[in-house]
Amino acid sequence: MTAILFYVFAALAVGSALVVVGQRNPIYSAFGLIVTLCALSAIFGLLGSPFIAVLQVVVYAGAIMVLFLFVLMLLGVGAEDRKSGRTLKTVAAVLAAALALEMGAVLVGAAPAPVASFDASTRAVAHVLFSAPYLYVFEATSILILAALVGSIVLARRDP
Amino acid sequence: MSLTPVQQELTIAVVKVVVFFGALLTLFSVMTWAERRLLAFMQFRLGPNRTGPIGILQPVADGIKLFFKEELIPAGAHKWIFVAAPALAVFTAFLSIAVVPYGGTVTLPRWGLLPAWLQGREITLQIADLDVGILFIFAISSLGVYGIVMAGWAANNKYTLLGGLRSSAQMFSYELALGLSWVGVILLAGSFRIQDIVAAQDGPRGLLHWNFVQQVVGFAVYLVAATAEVNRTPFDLPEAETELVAGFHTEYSSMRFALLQMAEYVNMITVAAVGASLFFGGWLSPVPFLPDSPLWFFLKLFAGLFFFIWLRGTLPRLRYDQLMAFGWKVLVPLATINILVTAAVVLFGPGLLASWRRMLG
Amino acid sequence: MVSGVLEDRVLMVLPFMVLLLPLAGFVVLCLFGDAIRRHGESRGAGILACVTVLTSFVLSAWSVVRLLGLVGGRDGLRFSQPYLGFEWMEAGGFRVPASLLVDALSGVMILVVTGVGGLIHVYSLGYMAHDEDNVRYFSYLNLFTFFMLLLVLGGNLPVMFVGWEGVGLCSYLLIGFWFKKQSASDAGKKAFIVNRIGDAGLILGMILAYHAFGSLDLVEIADNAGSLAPEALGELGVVTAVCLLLFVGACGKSAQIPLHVWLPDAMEGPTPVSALIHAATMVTAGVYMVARLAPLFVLSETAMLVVAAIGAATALMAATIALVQTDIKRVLAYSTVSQLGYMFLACGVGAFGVAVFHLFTHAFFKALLFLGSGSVIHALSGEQDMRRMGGLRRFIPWTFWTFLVGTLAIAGIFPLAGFFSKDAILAGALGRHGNVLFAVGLVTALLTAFYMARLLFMTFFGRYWGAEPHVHESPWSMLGPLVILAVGSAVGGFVDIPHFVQPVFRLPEHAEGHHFWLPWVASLTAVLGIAAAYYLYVVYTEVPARVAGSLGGLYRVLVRKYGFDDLFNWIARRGVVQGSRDVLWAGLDTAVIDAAVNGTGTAFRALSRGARTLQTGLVRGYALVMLGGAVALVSYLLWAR
Amino acid sequence: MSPDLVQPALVLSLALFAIGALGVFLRRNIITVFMCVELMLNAVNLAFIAFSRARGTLDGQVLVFFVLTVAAAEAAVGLAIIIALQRGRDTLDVDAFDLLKW
Repeated sequence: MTAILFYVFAALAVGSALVVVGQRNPIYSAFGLIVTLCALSAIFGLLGSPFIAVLQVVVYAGAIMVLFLFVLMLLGVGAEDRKSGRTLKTVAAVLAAALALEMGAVLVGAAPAPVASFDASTRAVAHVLFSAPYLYVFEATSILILAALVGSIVLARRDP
Repeated sequence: MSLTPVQQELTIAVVKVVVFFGALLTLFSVMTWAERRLLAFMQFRLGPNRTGPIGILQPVADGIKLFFKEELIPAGAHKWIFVAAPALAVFTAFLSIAVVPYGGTVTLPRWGLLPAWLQGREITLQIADLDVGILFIFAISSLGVYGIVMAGWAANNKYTLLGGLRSSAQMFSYELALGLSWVGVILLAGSFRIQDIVAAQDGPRGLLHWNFVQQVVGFAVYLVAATAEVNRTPFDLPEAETELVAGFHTEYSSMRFALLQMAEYVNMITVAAVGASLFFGGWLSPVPFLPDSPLWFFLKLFAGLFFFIWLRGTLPRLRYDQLMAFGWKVLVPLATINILVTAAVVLFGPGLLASWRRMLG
Repeated sequence: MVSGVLEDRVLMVLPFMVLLLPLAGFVVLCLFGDAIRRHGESRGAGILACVTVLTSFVLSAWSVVRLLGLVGGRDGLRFSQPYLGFEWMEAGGFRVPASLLVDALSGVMILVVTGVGGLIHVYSLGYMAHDEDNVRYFSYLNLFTFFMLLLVLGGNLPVMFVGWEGVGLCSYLLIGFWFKKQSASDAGKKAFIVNRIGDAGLILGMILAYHAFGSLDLVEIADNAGSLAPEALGELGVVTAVCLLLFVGACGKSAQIPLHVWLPDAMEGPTPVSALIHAATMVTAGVYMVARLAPLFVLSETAMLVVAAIGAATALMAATIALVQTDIKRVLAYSTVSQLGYMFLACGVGAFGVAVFHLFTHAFFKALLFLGSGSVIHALSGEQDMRRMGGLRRFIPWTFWTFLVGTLAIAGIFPLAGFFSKDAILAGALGRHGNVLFAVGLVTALLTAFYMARLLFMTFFGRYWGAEPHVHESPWSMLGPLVILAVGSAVGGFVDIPHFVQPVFRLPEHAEGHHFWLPWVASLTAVLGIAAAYYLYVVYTEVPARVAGSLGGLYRVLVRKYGFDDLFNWIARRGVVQGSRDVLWAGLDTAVIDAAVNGTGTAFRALSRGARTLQTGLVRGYALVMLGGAVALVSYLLWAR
Repeated sequence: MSPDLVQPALVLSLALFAIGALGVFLRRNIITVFMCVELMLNAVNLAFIAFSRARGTLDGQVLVFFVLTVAAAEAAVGLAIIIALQRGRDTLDVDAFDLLKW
């Protein structure tokens, strides 16, 4: 059951990722990406990480992609009118394929045999997140977000 | 008839889904009628009162009418998205209400009519009891904006696009306040599970333990943000008739229009149900001498829905810049301060209380 | 916790109330100051400030009573460590709990701070009544009281340090209270900067102390002090370093050589501020700290000697400068510096209890003298030059009589407070270090009596030289505190402070050598000083000018205050500014650094001319290179595996 | 849930990563390029989650949390920059931005 769901969502993710890359209209790309993200969220859930799964939807699908769509609509972006150069495309495709193969060589078999029991409940994740090494990083992210907030307001202001 | 445990679970789930969504659809259609009637009364009119006794069959008539209307897709529209948008809106709306509990756990009676495996079985009055329930609602409701944005964009029309833009900005902004307003409640309960949150509000003094007492700021923020989140007056700018014709659903007709409407009402029901669970103790009884029961939950739910209708009958619409300023400069800081205070109380409260107790003998 | 802690629930809470009342006052005045002023209720603001501090005094007294009621713990140590319930800082093994420490020493200190502070608040009601900004004034005063209480109540060095910095801040704010006056704001900055130097020492001392003792808790430091490894002691041991660094901090706050220069300038602030901060409380923080860490200081002979020597030198130097000052408040300021030196002298010879005793009595009579001088200044509508006073005895009798009590007290006339504490210090110094310290102390006592009497005679006797026609006695809100302080100055010496605080220092109460002749010699010295002043400033008033003329060189040195200000100015101008310009800028920056930078730049420009062709500006081209790089890197890693 | 999904998840992760990387070169619209970068980030997240599942430790989850945070900040700033670029250049073609300053 879980495996079937996994492959369904994996196919969905890959398909919509191809839509992201293949569509010339950025709005379609954005919708494709949203589907990918939701599918990935489901996969996270299937891999036993409910908290991250929900967070993925909230942050990525719920916030970041809304921002993307908002900007796309605000700027009234249409479809691309020029194609990318053939050489670039070819080289990029070859390199991407090479990278994928190499990563496959690294990753496949790299993962240790999975442990039997796995607890990634919110409480467990929170315990790791709010203790020694990560706590300071967590605090630092608040500064990062503040900086991003201020920065984006300053950058997007009409009168600099 | 013997079923494997998995099949049993599945059967129960299907029955729950069917019953619950049947009830929800009924509630939705009654809501459309109730809203029109109540608004009419507030404005010294009568409202729909011809179809059936006191007009109660009006939703049926509306449904039939919408069903038989022509489905129009504008020539310049992005067809697939235009079609998918209402479905997505309804889908997210239904999905999020699935984790709201409307009662605690009940034990089925040992009636002879029931299959043996059902007798004495404990059933949770909730479709899905998620560990991250409230986060799930948050996640799904944040997806809800896509239905509107897609609808607004796909119609390829200035007014719908503006409606979609407005709603994305509005929902995006108020979602923050909405989520933050929950945090206080979550801190108090120490869990994302809505069952736990409701249970945390139980106590010997009835409604005094409910969160709207301790979390009065959070509740106020929730009330405002939730109203904005479901695009209800006074925050119904995405569909402001005087400015945007009908906003994002200008180009929709027939059943797709009905679906968008349904999404809006179901969202409203969700928000009221979540409010009832988080701030008004869900199915808990307000007074100690009456038993807890799902009836209380529905009573609170109806009160919440009435409140939304009442708001619509009372308040004028906000201006767009006022809306954004209010969301970011009032609600978000207020909710943040609420979190800080709540967290401080949760963290230091017991210690301080203990030391005071110790000091006072 | 330590076994000496005795449970007293009331005592676990009272100190926080003592602390929080003035803070609450500050918060209210700070938040609603504008509103209060708009409604013309500034008098109410002052009364609020007074009430908070006086209530705080009552609670302090209650705390001390509870403290006395504690059944004696280990070694007769009685203390309580109220804990606010959370850690202020925690990093690894380093923890700083938000805790206080109430024992005999801090008990005495909070009584002085809230008692004298309360009186000065009341006095300020009258003194600042006509200032339009007095809400701000009272809010600062309340804030100061809070920080001072935090300083003396802090249960560990960091908490104490918060108070320490806080009082420094308030001192700065209050010296520069009339910030529209250039000299006032300059004086504020000077005080702040000089204090920073001392604070740097204090911080370093704290760090080193943590290194040495593994704790910053005051009680634990005292506990651990006895069990240190022998190599930590000795002339160049870590204890000496800790003590000397901490003493640098004390020097800054308590205006000891060479960091004393800010205190006389601090007289630009309102007179009650001078009385509260720069006479009775804040400047004694250094003495308090040294006394607080007495178990540490006694371990280092060197540090003790330095403390005693600096104290003695400061006492003598400041007293000589006070001889020639003509500004009434500056005389008192130098007198304060001198008396603080006295206290350090007492610390340095191991008589910590006596130092605290002198601190206690000094708080009374110096506050009295400052407030009296404030009353004089008030009477003359702002005149501070003693040469324009004289004969005021007839116009402002209440001020005169209380001032007289204060003068006699500081001069050390029996049975006023100063007699006892000063006598005890001299007794402590006697027989130590070849009696040099004793001699310095005695000479200083003589000079003290002389310049205080000079102040008294120039101000209240003889002919009136001033221009103000309407010399008026101050209102009762000012005279009341004067009278109370006068009573305190008169009888304060009978309180046996040394004995009371002795357990805190963990020293054996060594029997002071009772020299029957010492009180007589001390009294005689005081009388001699007063008599000389009477002779010079009442009987033969033309003599001082002649003396100044004949001792021209010495006189000029004194008037220039031994050139400390000039020295610091010279260091700033010559050392910092000129050195930076001539050596660092012209020599180092331009010739070495700039040259290197420019050379690098030139070299790279030549290089870049070649590399520029790669720079297409097309982002995706760069990304492609990155991707290629990633592929290459992973290939290499795979190959290397 | 099911531990035998770790290996397929890793494969999915690298597939998505490669697709995202490819998209960066195929697409000209700067926002789409940005979205492709987000896709790559998500592929990495998936790898984190898969490894977290495999090793039974939660550090991977926490890292994903941080990636999400950084992505949010990055999106906010990046989109603000894009808006500013659009104002200045009136186009969103990546190749139009080939100067460091104008």
